[in-house]
Amino acid sequence: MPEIAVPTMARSRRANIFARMFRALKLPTNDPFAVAGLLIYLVFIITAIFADSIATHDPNEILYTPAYDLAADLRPGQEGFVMGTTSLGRDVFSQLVYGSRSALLIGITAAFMVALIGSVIGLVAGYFGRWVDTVLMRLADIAFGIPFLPFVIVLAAFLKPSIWNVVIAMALVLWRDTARVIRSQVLTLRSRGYVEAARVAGSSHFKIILRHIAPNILPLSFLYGSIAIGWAILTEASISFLGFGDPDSISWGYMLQDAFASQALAKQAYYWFVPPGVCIILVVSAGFFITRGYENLLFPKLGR
Amino acid sequence: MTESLLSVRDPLLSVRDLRVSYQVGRNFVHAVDGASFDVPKGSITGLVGESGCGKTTIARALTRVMADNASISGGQILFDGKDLAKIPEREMNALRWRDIAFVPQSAMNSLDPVYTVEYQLGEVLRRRGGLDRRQARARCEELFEMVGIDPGRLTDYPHQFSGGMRQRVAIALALALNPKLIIADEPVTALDVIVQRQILDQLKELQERLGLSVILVTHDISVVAYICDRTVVMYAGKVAESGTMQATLTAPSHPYSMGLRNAFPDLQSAAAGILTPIEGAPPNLANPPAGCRFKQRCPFALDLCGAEPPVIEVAPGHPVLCHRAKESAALRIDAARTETWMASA
Amino acid sequence: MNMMMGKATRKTEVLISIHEARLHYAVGGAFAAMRGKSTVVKAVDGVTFDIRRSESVGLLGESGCGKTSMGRLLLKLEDTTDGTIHFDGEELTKIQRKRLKEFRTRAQLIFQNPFDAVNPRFTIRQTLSEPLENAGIKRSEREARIIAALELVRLPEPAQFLDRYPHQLSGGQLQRVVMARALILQPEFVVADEPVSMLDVSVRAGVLNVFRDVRDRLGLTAIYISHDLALVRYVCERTIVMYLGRIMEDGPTEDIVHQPLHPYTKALVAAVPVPNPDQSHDPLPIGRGAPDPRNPPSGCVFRDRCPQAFERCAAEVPQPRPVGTRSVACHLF
Amino acid sequence: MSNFKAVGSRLLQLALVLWAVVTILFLMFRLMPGNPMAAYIDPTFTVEQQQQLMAQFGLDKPLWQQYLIYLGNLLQGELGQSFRYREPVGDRIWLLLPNTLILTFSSLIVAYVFGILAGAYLAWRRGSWVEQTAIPLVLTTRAMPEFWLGMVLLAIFSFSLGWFPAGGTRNPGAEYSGFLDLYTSRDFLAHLALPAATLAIYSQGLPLLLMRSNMLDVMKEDFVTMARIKGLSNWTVVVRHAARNALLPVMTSFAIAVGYQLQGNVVVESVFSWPGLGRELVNAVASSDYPLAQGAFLMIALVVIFMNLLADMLYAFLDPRISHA
Repeated sequence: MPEIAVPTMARSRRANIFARMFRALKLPTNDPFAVAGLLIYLVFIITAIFADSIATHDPNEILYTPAYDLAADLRPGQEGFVMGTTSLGRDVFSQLVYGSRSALLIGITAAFMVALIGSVIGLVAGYFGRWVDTVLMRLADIAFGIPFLPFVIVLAAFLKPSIWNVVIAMALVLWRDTARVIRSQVLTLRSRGYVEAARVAGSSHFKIILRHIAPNILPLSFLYGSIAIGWAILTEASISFLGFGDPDSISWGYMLQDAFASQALAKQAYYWFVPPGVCIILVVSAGFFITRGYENLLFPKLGR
Repeated sequence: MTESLLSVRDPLLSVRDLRVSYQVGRNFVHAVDGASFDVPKGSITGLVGESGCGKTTIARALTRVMADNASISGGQILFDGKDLAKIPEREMNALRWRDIAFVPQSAMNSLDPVYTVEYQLGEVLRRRGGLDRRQARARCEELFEMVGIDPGRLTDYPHQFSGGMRQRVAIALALALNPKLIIADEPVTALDVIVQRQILDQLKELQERLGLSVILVTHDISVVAYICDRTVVMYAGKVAESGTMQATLTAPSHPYSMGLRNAFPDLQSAAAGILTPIEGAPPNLANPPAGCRFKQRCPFALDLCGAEPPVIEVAPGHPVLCHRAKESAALRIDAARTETWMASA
Repeated sequence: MNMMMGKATRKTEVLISIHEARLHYAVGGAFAAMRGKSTVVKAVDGVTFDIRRSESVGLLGESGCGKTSMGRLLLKLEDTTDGTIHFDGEELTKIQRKRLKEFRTRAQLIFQNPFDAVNPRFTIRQTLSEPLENAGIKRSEREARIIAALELVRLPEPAQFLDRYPHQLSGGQLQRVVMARALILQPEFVVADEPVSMLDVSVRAGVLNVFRDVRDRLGLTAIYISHDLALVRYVCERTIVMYLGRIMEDGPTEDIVHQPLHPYTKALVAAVPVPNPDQSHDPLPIGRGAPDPRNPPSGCVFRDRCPQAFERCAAEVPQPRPVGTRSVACHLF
Repeated sequence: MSNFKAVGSRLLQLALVLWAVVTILFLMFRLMPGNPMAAYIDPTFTVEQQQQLMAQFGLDKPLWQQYLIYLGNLLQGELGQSFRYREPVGDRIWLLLPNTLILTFSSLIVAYVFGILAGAYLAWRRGSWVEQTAIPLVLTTRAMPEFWLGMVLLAIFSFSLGWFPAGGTRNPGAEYSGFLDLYTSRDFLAHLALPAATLAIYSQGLPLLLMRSNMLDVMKEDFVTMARIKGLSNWTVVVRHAARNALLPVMTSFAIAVGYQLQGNVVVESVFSWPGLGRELVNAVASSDYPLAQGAFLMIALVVIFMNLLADMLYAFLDPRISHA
């Protein structure tokens, strides 16, 4: 080996770890559904970032028609309101646009927390086994014994209303599913010869986890993360719908609660309560579609 | 076994130029690429070769139950006056198990875990053999006694049997409808040596008593030596040579078979000699080399081996796929020396 | 290359001493226990023997006999439930963290399945670098060490393999890489766990020959675990026959092959398939039935399959007794 | 001896989970902002009532003593007085539980029957256009907020078409002589239809996807291949061998699904004004009726925990590899 090549090798090795981590994520770009999912995310992310310029009105502002009447219960297109107005004279379209902000904010932070906590617990439990495993899995059993939505409701009622309640509740309870799956995956990985070989080669636990186990776990964490995004958005919507949401932030769940409480169903105001639902479905199913792309990679049987 | 039975004048099964390919992406891998051999009645034919040589593919092709991406792309399988490669699926299905039964490598995975063994035997006896419940029950007991298991265990589930017992169950299952041909795919590979020997003894005893015709797929030459009457040696999707077991093992005529003989440790020899490997690895079947497929590993390869090798009969009923088959007696002497094989590496 | 210099061969010195070693572990869940099945498997159950420096010992037995568990104990991949294992005078369960690192450079394992034993995401270079990194070998020296190790296992033109991934290698080549990894830190002691059982017959001999060669050149102390007496005979001068966690017979391999003493060894030797069609076969001197590691019989664990068993065999566990060159655990001796 | 130990350890585990959930509940309700007594005593209660409750729940004692008293009361089934209904929480819960269970089981049974059949069918027709369209559709139903689906069904079938009533369990003024009379009446079933349909549409995805992927797995098993080599009919192979094996984990998932459904009920019951545990929980929390909220939560948690245990046992019972070990 020539002398000069040594530093190059060192650098490439460091870059390699990141490259390998990234490659381990393997964005499933050859699955049409997964691509569709990623595109949906992209559209909503752009909408959330540029909400100020996309929205036509302030979502909280009570609007009036040019004739100075309250702009209440207007149908789409009437008086220039693209998607109509609410019973209190607020612009549905603008609410929808701003709603994407809280949805993504909650979805992504909650998913990150759930995937992170769940993966770490699963990793530690599965790798170290023995009493560590027993303790952590009993904790998971307990988390499985807590009914999630009632838990969020009670928490939301006692804490100050905030969109973060959902995130906290998810971090406290929903790590259980991820942890169990990651743990069983780690158990199979740990029995693989190359992990044992690393032990015989004198590698530390930390090194074994980082090099041989984590890269194999990453796609699975990501998969559970994308499912958790959906869960978070659905949970937030439910909580807001039940009236335990943050009244100061516009969310799709809040819109639905507003519509339901204002007799939108009886008024047949589909323009009001259908769009937020469709937005939720789009974002949540986008997560599922990406997930499916991963399943094709992880468990090829599901593929076509 | 009398000599007349071993001559392949009136074979039970004749495979002619059989081709089986797997579709992998847009490419085709020809796992079996023009295989021909005969299976005589009332004897055991060993189909022997290394992993990936196509022996299991052939075994499955004979039942025409193959992987989704596999298909018979040419050749004939002549059995009982029919060409199994061509007959319609319905006709083939009528033949399955009644005429051709199968003993799998792992009986554990091949028995349905949620049904008792009696149910699974009965299923075949009733649905395929047309027996009623009472007849099926009696036949189940008879079959269990035949393979040496206490009929009291019929109501057990597969996982309650030990590995060797499960393999006996698999043999009983294969015997259920008195088939003309039994294909056994590595039936003892997963077993420990003692149990392996017991199962082989059982198989041999049943074969002789019932006059069964068996194709035994294996990678283990010692299994062939112990139980088979004829041998078909496969290499890289082709039949390297076939003939009586005695001839192919004691006087191999294909360089590959000669090499295998040096690679096997023999416990019965007075001293542990030197084992000689065949260097290299079999070719990639997605893109096989032209001419002889063994030429890269063969110490006797000549320029002419780049051309498709001919099938030469070194003795009646002993075809060999090699350009130099006629020199086999001389090559055998060279092949016995370790240095011959070192040089080719 | 300093690697080629064998350690001083002091054949009489004991390197590893195993005394009454046991490895028991719990299996099955609540439901197995509810049905009265034992939940403890005695993988290794009171095993005593010594391994001298530069000795090659074959651990022979059927699946479930505890041979692999024994290997894991010797490498401290598992701790004994009871009993002691001394490696070069040091008790393995008491070995300290820092010393463990040193132990890992001295004792190595060659795996059964080469495709499982190397990380599929790693190149051959990365795979072979790992032990070097752990041993604190400078980066600049690693490449040379890797090449040397690959040459040692007779992988032709080793440089071309460095940046390949495992799936690009054949089984035989990969098994050589696995051997190179085990040998790269110049260990004194190697456990080979069925290293050729996953390989095709035509390439087995190559791997076995490399193993024999390297062992002799480096003066390695070796344990060769196998179910195949013919292979053990090819590699080892001494053989230990195990059955259900216990040692049945222990002695020079040739003696065991030509004149087995223990009834189990007799059956084993008789059952070994022979690639020679002219060989005559005697009926197996053994009863039907299979070992059940969860419910071994009382007394001698082999007695339920033994054609020569008598009352004493049920009552009393036979202790190993010296018989000529060997030690045999059987009431007949 | 060991049998006893094994069953004991499983029960111990159950007890641990129960205890932990109960304790979390205690802490949540005691650590809420404001007067700790607010958990059990409404200021509008009479002085005597207040004192009686103070004594019963030891509200004047230190927290750890309150905790012990709380545990003791729970063991006796004593959950306190509802502020709104002025009646024992336990009575209220027993009244509502049947409504919730009927809704849960009726919707889940429909969902599972449909999901299992459709899942098996889709596995069989793998790669066909039917499968290609159905899978994304199913995923979409899993992505719907249940309450929103309920709203849409209400708007269409109740407000627009007028086919079904908008909420509750019976028409105003209707009287029924007993349990069975009510639950088998046309009136009740009409009220049940929309909420049950909502939950069923949402829930069918789980058994469907699970059944399908299990089937695809099982179809690759050697014993299915062997069944084909035996010349058994396609129907026998697919139904008797593949589907029978694939069904095992799906059946187990039913018990777990009951637990999940109970949580989902919370919103759907609210949409349809269905007088069940979930809606009661929401109302109780909203109106600060803490004893009732705590009781409803506890009841839901009990069912969830019990169903998780049942899932374990069901699997062991259905799979001969475990039941005949």
